[in-house]
Amino acid sequence: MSATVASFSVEYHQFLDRDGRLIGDDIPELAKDFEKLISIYKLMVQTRTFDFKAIALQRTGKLGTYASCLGHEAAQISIGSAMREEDCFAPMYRDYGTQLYRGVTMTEILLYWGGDERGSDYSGPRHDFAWCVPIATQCLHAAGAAMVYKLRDEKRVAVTVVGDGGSSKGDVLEAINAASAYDLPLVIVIMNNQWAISVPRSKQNRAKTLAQKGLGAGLHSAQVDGNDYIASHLVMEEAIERARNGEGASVIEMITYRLTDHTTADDASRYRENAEVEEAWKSEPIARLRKYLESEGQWDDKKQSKLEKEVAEVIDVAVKEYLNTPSPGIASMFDYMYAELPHDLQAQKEFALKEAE
Amino acid sequence: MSATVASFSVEYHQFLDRDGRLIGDDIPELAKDFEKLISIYKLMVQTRTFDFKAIALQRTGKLGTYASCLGHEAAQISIGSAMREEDCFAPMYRDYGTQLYRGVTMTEILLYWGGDERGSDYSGPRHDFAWCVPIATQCLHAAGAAMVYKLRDEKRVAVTVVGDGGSSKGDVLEAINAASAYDLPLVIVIMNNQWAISVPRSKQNRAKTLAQKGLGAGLHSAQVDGNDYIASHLVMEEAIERARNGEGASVIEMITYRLTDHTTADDASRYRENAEVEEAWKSEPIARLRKYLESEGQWDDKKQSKLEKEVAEVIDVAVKEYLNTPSPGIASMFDYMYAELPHDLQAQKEFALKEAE
Amino acid sequence: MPKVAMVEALSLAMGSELRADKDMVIMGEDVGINGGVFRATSGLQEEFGDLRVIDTPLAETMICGMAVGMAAQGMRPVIEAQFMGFVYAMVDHMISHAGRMRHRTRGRLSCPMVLRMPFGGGIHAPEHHSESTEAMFAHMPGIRVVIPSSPSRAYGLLLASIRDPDPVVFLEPKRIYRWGKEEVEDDGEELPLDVCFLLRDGTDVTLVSWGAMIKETLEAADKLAEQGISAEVIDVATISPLDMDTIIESVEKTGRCVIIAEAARHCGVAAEIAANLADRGIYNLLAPVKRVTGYDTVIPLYRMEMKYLPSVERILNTVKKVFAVS
Amino acid sequence: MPKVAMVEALSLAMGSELRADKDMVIMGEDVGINGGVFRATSGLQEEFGDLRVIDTPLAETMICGMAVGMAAQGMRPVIEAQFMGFVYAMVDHMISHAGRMRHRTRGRLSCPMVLRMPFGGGIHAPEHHSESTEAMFAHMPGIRVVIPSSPSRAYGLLLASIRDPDPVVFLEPKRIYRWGKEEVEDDGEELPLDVCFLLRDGTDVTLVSWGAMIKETLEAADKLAEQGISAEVIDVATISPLDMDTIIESVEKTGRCVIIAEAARHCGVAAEIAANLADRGIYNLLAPVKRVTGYDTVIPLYRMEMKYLPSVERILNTVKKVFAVS
Ligand SMILES: Cc1ncc(C[n+]2csc(CCOP(=O)(O)OP(=O)(O)O)c2C)c(N)n1
Ligand SMILES: Cc1ncc(C[n+]2csc(CCOP(=O)(O)OP(=O)(O)O)c2C)c(N)n1
Ligand SMILES: [Mg+2]
Ligand SMILES: [Mg+2]
Repeated sequence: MSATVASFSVEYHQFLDRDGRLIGDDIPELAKDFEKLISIYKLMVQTRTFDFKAIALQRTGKLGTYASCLGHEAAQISIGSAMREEDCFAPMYRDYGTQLYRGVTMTEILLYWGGDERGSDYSGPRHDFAWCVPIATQCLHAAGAAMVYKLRDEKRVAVTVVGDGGSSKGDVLEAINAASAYDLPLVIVIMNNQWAISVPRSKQNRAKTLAQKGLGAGLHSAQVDGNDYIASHLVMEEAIERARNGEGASVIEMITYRLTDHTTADDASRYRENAEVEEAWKSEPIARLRKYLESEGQWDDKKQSKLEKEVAEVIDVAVKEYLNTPSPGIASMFDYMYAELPHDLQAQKEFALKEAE
Repeated sequence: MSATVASFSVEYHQFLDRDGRLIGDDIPELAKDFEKLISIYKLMVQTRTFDFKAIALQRTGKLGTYASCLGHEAAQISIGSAMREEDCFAPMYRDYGTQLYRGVTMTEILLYWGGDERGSDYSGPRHDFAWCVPIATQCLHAAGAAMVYKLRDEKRVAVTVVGDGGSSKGDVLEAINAASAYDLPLVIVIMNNQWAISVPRSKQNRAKTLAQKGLGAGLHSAQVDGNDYIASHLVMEEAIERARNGEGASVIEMITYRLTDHTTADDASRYRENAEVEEAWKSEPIARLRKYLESEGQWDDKKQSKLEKEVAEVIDVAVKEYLNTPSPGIASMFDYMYAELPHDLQAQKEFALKEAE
Repeated sequence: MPKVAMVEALSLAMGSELRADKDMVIMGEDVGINGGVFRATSGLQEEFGDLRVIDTPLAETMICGMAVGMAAQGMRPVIEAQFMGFVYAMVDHMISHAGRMRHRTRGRLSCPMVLRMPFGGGIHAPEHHSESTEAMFAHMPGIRVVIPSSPSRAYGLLLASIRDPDPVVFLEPKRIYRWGKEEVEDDGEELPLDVCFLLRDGTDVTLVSWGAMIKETLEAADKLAEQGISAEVIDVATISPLDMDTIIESVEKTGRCVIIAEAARHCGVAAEIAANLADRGIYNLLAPVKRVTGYDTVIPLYRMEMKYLPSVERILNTVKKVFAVS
Repeated sequence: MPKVAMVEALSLAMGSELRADKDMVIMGEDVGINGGVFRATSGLQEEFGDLRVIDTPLAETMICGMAVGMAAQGMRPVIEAQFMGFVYAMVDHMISHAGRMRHRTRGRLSCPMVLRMPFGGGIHAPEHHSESTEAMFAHMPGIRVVIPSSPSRAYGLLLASIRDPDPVVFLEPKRIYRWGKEEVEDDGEELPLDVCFLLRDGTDVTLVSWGAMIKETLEAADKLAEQGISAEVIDVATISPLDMDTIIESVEKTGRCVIIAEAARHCGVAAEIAANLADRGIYNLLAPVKRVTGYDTVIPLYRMEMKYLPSVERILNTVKKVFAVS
């Protein structure tokens, strides 16, 4: 005797095709909220312009290794725009779009990659987690944050992002399992940009989707075109509001593409075809949203020039602030290790200060 | 626009109901292979009798902490009987049924729990892994073994077992993912005996099945009544042959029940209701198979008495051999650390030997 | 006042702080209705409910990673690894996050959590249940490592650990969980997390130890007294930060030091103490600094484990050596 | 013969052994077409194919756990952690299985694997890319820990590590990956895994170090020579097992020892060396044994990291101290 005891499916969501045309019959309200879409578009342009600037700084020796977010702008900003300030964000290392939306400053981003811990002392939501380099570990921190909100009966949601590569790590899967076990207000975004440094998505596993990892623990799981801001925002909004209303955690796979090297220390031409990258450019999120706004008569070249000028100016201010930030000083190595410096570190601090004299 | 991009289901399999009656229309050949079923039944009885003996030895101070396999006999032996000798078994700590089938001796089991490493120097398949106490880690060793067979193009399969509790650990999920990524000849059995020490299955997560963890990486995933030897063997056989034939890895959830304390160091009455245990006894695997064999005219009380006598005798021999095994000796602490003892350990060994004089 | 064992004192401390601080929660495998496999959390779920004393899925990385997240969001998780042999899946989150959270964010976020676990051998336990790898944690910046050796020190040190604003690894010597009962007043008084405890005054040799080996060390000191040798006994108690001043002061007086530790010798905590003596204490030394430790082997299964663990005799033989040479 | 850098020497060694031993495979993140993020496996997948040089999913526990399983079934996996900061998810399998497989099964199964990784700071890398936690591995029984400090030692030690029948953690000082080029003959000759290397003869003070700090240590020795102080320089190379005989022999001659290590001080490998001197070497010491190490803090992000790492000046200042006191 055999009987089906459980069945599942994963849905894929998209509203804007790669040429910026609305597809499908059910046109969401957001597609007509041009004020919102324009402000999002502006942030997307700012994010990308900042990204180029950061790479330029690195190339001229003014910044350390930097992980670009080129191509991820829609996906990242959709996460920001679907969250509330009191929600908690646990980022990976290239989530500037989300972070800029939430209030982290460009200066802070530069400080971090410029080798200065003060970058992680965000002016953005003070409870958000810092950039997380050990892949996937942030997912469990987010689960912990969600646990706090649940235990305290606060209507807050924790949101975290992990890559297609990172989705293979046990931490993600344990976070998914914890979300199920404790019914946590948690949304785990798998940012599938097709590459984990030189390892393509297809080598992480042979499953059709990465979203289905959520099904393993019975979570709501969906896939979305991450280069379509409208679809991404709506899918994220739904997942976050489910979590907020006690309807459970979600795993959202956003399909996007890493349009440049993994970091400035990488050379992607060693391992992937130019043709693939060129093809991917045709789906990139900013042109797509611009085309849509233009087709709706909401955007034009003049507005674009004005925006570019404004953006260049704010970035300029941020870069100056970064470059003018004085050294953190020797004592800073010691002062934040503990709330109160233990005797052994006190002695080492004195030694270090004396040595520096 | 939304579209379904992937769908899945989990099937549950059972042939013998808890009263030993065949259910369903498709009666498998195995149900009529009485020679085989009787030999399996005998091993089930031996396994259980041995288990009781081990507990008695522990209670009288002749054995250390011991993890009973009471209630798991059908499930465990079905794994053994579906495997070939050249396949590789990576057990957890209570998998004696599988191991006895494969040739590990009762003396070896007693030596291990009697605090003697020589117990893990199996006479059974020499390539099988040792008992594994750090929960779930064995799943990755099995994945490694499967990788070797795949790389060497050998038609061998690695099989591993992990508990319902253990299925929450990242190692299992990474092994599932690896099996998918490399298309490994691997079968992961989740032995769902409803409890992880004091933690019930329901606290591991809220998913309907544990089998569906395999779906997360696109593996074949099924659930089976683990107290039904016939169903368990067939499900395992199918999964193992799939793996052997390059058709992919599987996750099999076997539903069973831990009928006694977690180990002799545990007291299950602290945390679970007697009524639940009594109910579980009604589904236990040995009485079930016996009833079936009896109903088919293949077994009777006389055969049972004879079996019990035989079994008592072989166990007696094993226990004597165990109790008469001399101390491994001081040198044994050092001699197996490395193929060749490094200078520092050589010095420590000499020190220890001198101290013992 | 009735005398209590260490494991009960730990339970008292956790109960006391659960009562005092609504942000404290306990999480771990079997910590709830079962009260932990050694009963250290016995009765706590009954008193405080399952939102304060929380059973977890079987996933150590999850437990530790979530605790980091919870601590950073303002709670005080006290998590348990069921045995030290199962803590290794927590190492990543301890070293990469718990010990770095405050430093990384310039104090914006912090990580006030406690990771408790029973450790050490000598209870005839199965494989992986007898580990002593405290050195691994002692080497991690940003983390305190605390080891009690009596019921009252267990009580006061655990309270201080829970209240400490930074992460603490709290190692419980399970071999003496039920040894050396004492009257322990449940008064909420904590003990300092940065000093050694002088357990016995002496003038001829300093014996330094921690955890369960304190038992054999005190016994050895008794035996030495019978032989006319006056041993000072120091319980290190907090192996990070390590209070070397007290140890060096003692060696200034005695001129001799033997360090007793259950862990494997190579790169263990005993080495750190000896290294400090080779530097700051060198002019006071009348004899080599000796270590009595476990061997650099896996701790064997229980038939041989007592041959692995330092015995009173091994300590006495070593002390004899530091007197032979002067 | 053209001169090669350490990272190229490593590549030569791996290529040589892949050629010689069909059981050897390389596994890790980006080790294939990308040749590893430092190019240590550059060209190997091209030569040996993707069944010998295997890219993995991004999952360190998986890589290590599978390697244990593969080694136990007769292959010789050489796995890579991309940086030491990402090795912690491998710790469980290393300590619980790799180091215990042979012991646990009385030699029935063994674990001939190598875990390679770049370690150490000083290359202006992001967070978690500058770790030096070799002490964690050195404390694990059953595991050898090897650290080269020149291209030729890298070649010979890596070959020996791959061929060794037991697990080896092979730590590559990435700061000197491309420093100190040498002629390295690709002759398949291995170096021993249990001896120190004497890099410079001296009579007045013994400088002991390993990994990238060898660079500053040798520079310091040059400077000391200018000041009329003759420093002997020892590269420990295999921190487990540790060849103390060579070090003690040197200190018998010089009477002074300074140990230089990049890692945090507390419970680091430098402590083990000093502890041995406090025991076996004590009667030869004319001065305190000093350690020059990183601080017991997180290694800071790159703006401050050179203030964290021991400098030539810090070494010289310390050596000055061991002469001031005699
Ligand atoms: C645990 C861990 N292992 C390895 C690395 C090195 N590393 C940094 S990014 C990266 C690839 C990540 O790929 P993915 O998860 O897809 O994220 P993406 O970079 O594409 O956004 C690797 C291997 C790391 N940071 N952490
Ligand atoms: C990594 C790890 N954590 C904790 C333990 C302690 N422990 C031993 S058995 C067990 C419960 C296991 O439950 P399950 O996986 O369901 O297997 P079962 O014992 O029921 O067969 C626990 C927590 C362990 N051995 N390993
Ligand atoms: Mg990616
Ligand atoms: Mg179970």
